[in-house]
Amino acid sequence: MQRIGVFVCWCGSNIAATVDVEAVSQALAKEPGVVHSANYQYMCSQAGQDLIRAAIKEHKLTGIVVCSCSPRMHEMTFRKTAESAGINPYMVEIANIREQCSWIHKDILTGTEKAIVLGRTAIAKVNLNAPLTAGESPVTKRALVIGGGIAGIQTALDIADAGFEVDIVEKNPTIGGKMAQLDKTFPTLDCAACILTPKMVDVAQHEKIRIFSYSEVAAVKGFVGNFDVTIKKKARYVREDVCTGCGLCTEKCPVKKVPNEFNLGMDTRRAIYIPFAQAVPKVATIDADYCNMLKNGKCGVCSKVCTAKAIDYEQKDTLIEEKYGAIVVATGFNPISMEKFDEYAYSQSKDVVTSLEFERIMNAAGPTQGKLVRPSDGKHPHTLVFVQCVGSRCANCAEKGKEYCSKICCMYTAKHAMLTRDKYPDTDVYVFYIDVRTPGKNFDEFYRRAAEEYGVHYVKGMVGKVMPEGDKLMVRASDLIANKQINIAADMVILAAAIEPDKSARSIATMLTASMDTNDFFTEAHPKLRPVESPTAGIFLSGACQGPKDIPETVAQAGAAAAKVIGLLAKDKLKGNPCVASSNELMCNGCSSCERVCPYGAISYVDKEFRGPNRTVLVRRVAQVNPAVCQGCGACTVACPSGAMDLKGFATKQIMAEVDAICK
Amino acid sequence: MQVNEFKPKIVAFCCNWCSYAGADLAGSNRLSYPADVKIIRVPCSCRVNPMFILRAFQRGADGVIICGCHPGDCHYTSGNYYTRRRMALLFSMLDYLGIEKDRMRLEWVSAAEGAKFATTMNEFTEKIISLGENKRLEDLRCKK
Amino acid sequence: MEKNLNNAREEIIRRSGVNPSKCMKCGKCSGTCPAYDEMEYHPHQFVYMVETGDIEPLLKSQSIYRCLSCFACVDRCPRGVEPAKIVEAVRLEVIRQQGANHLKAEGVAENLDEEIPQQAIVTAFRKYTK
Amino acid sequence: MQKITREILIDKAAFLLSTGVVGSVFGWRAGEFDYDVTPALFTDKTDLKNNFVFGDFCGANVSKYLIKATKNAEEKILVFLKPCDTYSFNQLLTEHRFNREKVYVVGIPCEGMADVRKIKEKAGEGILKISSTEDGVIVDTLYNGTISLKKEDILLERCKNCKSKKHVAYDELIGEDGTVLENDRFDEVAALEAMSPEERFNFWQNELSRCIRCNACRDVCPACTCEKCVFDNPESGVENKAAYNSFEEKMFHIIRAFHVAGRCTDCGECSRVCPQHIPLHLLNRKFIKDINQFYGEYQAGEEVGSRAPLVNYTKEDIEPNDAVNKGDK
Amino acid sequence: MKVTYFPGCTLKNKAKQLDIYGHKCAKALGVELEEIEKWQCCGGAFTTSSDEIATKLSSVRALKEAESKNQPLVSLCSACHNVLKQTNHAIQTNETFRARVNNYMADGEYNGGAKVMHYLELLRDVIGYDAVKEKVVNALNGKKVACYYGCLLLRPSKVMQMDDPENPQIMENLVRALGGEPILFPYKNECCGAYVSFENKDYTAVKSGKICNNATLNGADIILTACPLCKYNLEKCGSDIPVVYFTELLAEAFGIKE
Repeated sequence: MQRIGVFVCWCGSNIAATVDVEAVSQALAKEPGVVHSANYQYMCSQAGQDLIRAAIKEHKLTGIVVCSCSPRMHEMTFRKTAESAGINPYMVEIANIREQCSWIHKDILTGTEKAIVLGRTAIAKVNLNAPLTAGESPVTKRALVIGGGIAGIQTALDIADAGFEVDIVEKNPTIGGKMAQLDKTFPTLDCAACILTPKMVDVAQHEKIRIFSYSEVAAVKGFVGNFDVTIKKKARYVREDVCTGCGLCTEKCPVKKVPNEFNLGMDTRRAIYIPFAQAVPKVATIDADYCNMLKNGKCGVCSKVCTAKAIDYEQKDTLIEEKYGAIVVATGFNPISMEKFDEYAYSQSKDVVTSLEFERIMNAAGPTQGKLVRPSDGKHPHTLVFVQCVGSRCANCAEKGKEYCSKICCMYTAKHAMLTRDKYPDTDVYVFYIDVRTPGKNFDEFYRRAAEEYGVHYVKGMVGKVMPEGDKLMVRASDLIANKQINIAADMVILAAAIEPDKSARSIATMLTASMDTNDFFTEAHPKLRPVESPTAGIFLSGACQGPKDIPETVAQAGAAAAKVIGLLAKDKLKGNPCVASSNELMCNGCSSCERVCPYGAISYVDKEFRGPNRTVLVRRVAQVNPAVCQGCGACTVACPSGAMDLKGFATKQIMAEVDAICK
Repeated sequence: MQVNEFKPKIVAFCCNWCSYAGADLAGSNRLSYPADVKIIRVPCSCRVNPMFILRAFQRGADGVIICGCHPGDCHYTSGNYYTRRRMALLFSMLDYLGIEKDRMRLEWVSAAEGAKFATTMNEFTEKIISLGENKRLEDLRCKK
Repeated sequence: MEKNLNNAREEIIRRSGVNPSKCMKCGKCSGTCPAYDEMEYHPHQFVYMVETGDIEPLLKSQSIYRCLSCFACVDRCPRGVEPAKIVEAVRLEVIRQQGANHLKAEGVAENLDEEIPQQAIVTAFRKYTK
Repeated sequence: MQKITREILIDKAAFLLSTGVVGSVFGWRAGEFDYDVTPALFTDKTDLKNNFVFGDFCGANVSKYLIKATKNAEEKILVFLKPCDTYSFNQLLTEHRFNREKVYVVGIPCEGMADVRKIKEKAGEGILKISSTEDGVIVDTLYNGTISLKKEDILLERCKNCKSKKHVAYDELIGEDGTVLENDRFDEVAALEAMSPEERFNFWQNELSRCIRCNACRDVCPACTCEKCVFDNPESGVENKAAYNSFEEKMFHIIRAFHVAGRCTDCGECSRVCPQHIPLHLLNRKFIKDINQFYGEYQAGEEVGSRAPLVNYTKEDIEPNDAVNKGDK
Repeated sequence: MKVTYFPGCTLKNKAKQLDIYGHKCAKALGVELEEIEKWQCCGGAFTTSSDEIATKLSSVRALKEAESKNQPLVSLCSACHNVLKQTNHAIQTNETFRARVNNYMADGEYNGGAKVMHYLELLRDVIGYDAVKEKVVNALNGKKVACYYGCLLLRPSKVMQMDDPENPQIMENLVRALGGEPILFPYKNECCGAYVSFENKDYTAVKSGKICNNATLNGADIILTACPLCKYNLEKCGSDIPVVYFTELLAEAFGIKE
């Protein structure tokens, strides 16, 4: 029989105003197993906790029920309190009489009655609680970073600098990500390449960092501290260890008309290519979709010109198995497709471009060597119209676009408008906006400078339609301040396309069993207090895969994720969650139902010997749960017909007792 | 207030990650719902064994509601999908046995849907009150 | 037009099925409207004025007969507000009043020419009369 | 009715025993009366010759017995399986309940088994002898003389709606294999579904209140093979030995049906053995019907290793609230 | 195959060519347009207001007839198609509307079982443009065509679901199948001025003028349309670019135009 202590918290007046705490503690004192019942103003305070500790000692308590706020708030606190007084932390149950009672009921009679039932239910459960001890598992002191953009780069550097090995898996032939494609960065206007490429070199040269470029994560098994990851290294048909990156092959390759993805298809590259001059690793890659040698065996020019003998047409995809203790997701973002927004005539005119395309046009290493010209005819544009919020802030019912604000567009549009006016004072630049959102250090000042010093026309209103007519783009829009509809004959229209998580994120989330929101952004463990961790232990989030972010925020989050990873890898052993499933081998039929519903692969089977009647020995197939892998969802407990599978901390009998207590 | 006003007994199983948090949010926002609803916290809606539901009915519950994360959002990735199948079959079976089908319900309530939690509980309680006492399933001998 | 205008607001919202508070004031409806210049009040104003209950000017304005029901605003609204339905609901509020038909039967003949399709006539009647 | 005779089976068994292919035979043992047949293990040839029977009363599904029989068997066990038995056989293999290597399966055709209750209803008590004819049986009785009965009037309920004459598992077949049959086994369920909730409640109240909790249904069920049933296990929280109130028997039968949902092959043994004549198969069939409708056709035991619907899902599954309201407007 | 056909008033009157060639081309493609016996005017416009019932009943009757024959309900006129499709959608999605409509339906309820299809959709989705291509005898030889959709075929796009409402290709692909060359035509979904021409012809002339102008500027020889009112407005705006029904062009390519 348990000796239970009940502690009713007033939570100041939060509880006490609508629940008669004295009546509750008196009523609960009569429940079976209860030997002590008290109430106090703030149970979670030091004094409150001392009260509990003293009662444990004085009444030799074996179980604790705290009637207070949600267990999501202070369950941990009270468990620690109990532990410090010498009883098992899992002998504590919380009756949530604040969120579920005092805060939602106005009438003290109702509140008190319900609080008693909730307390009784917790007591019924504690009566059946058993001490639980968390298992321990070792930590592999290495980290994997998925994605080699600025987020991944920063996270990897920070982890590696702390002395842990890091591998970066990047699906493209080079690291660098979106930032490598940018021209200048707001609000300081320093060149993106100038600040990014030194970091890329740091990564390449860091003795603790390995880069798996042109590679993907193929499978993930295991759990926090002990992940087994399969990395697929795609065949690039060039031996990375031999290629010097001289680039001769990329000049001699006869296949010239391959759309250059680095410049968003605005110019072409060869079938063998190095994405850009500062690529890391600076190694050529053959595009199998275009290479004549790989397609029909006729060519071989690159192999002939390569003095390092790095070309290998026979190369195959290879699978690499690695072990990690932590995984950081840094899969980044992409602009959304403009397909559904053809009121802006993106598919009808080359002179309607997205902001990222504009970024390449403005970039000295871009398709126009940084000269602002129209993609259609190479002429210098005089009138430019920027449209904000294309596909951002769209209601669900509008059936296209994203509901969220993409966050970065206001600032990069201000940057584009400012740079255009700065370099080409003969231009007229219009920015159509719904709101200009500039909550960042020096952001609003930057935007105001664009308007005030550079003469960018900011118009409050949206563009309704863009119609190519002759060599002009007729832009029809509203000016809400003037209450006018305005028509502009523009030379170029630049669309601030909403951003969305990279398409690879969904499958990676599935492999990692990390949760995502409806927009495919990774969900954080807590939106405020644990923003760089996934709810799945051992998975961390860095950069725009968690939500739209600009570069400073991304770098900050990347560092934060690294700090969390370092904190994990610094430990030698991890304490697990003791509320895991366990199988009663005497009752297990070995039917495999539980194994089939387990999302973590935590259940395996062994043939075990049992003593039969008359000294015989029977061998039976029985389930065994790996407590380090089990996350304690309980799916197996219901799949099990014999009831052999039960969940510690949420045992069938405990829940039944709770049901009975409520229905009493 | 009528003396013999019907106070239903309603058991709500809430998954720890979404619906229980949704209930907390309803509380934080002071969104009231009837005191007849009592919540049992389970790690995941897939922990809810049909036996629990039947047990509740047997011991005099007038309604049982199970709340979990929205499909696709399960903290354990797939738990609620199993719940959905189990409950579809169980509810259909209870209906087949002639038990009022509105006495049991499954709702997906996310941690952000405090308002939905409160509305769901208000609606469900109203429904149960309109159905009246659970005579078909209640075991009288378990009463005091 | 002696009508309880507060009631008119509710009536317009109910009839149109539009929730004007979904509007985020981006002005795309008015940026897209082909009849903009003919209208005294523009699509976004219709939404805003109904939202704030400023109905009377709308009821008195010729703008309600200028909307072409082309639905461009409905299609392009990023918030799914459907301004054209608001305009129609306001127009119905007017033409459903006794003797308030915008088209009078006696005026019809002078608008007809040889080629005008029946479609134009029936649609105009549907739009302008009770 | 049955075209296969006990002699054919005894010859086959004797041959397999003498060639050492098998060490024992699982079949049916004759009882006091013709209709009183029990599944049994034969190790001795003489015993086999004298007491092995096969006929119209061998309805018992012998798959389940293999769990126990194979446990300490050194040699293979010969088992004669009717088509419906092979589904249970496969389902048990899916659940790793015994070792396939320890069993030698001879598939035997089945013409449908007789229900002695129906014979008794028609012929009365005092049955002396029941002999099989081409299309029925002839019953010699003490009080009513000799009565001839037609096959369709005396078939077991489950055989009237036989779902398959095809063997889904065997090492050897006697005779030609049959096919999966068109049947209307869900008609009764549909008829119940069409009733009002009150009518359904009254129907089941009437049926289930007769339950005496003898556990025959559970003990015979080839899906109920738990080492320890939850209803016998004090740890489960639902343990009880007898129906002691108006809900208990409902709870027992719902949970039993739920535990076998997706695993039940619809062999019909539960209803066959129920001493109170409760149509328990209607509970299992309801689950099967719902599963087919909600998640696509699924026949438990058709294939070894198939994933049962309750340990499976799709992202687009029907919502439970819709599932119960599907019949409503 | 047979489909149920709703002609509408204009096609029996001022837009006979649209109707006649529609029939002939369908026949050439092996489809019979089975005209609803007692069809009534669709009303010309779908009133979006939820409390308008009576004006939508004629459409509901047509829909019910098509449903009872288990055939798609096809029309040629954009306005009729728009009204029928929107009415059907309202029946399918709005329970109150459905209930109120059915109060008026003397011979049985209608619950939205019919499939409403524009003739163009019939060509694209049922017959297929490859089959259309096979019937071409007078290929259009690169004739430059501005495909004009107007509003009614496309919007509200959530309901109409014919094509991308901003850059539809259903007519363009038809023109391609007939050997013509569709031009880039950003005004293809601009409003021609619609029924306002009934009381204010100057206003519609401005709207239509811009459309014709854009077509001419982009090098079109003709403007193609499916709507009698659009045709009327475009022809009255003062531009001299020919405006033809798509069925006429189809008949021309099939060599069955008189």
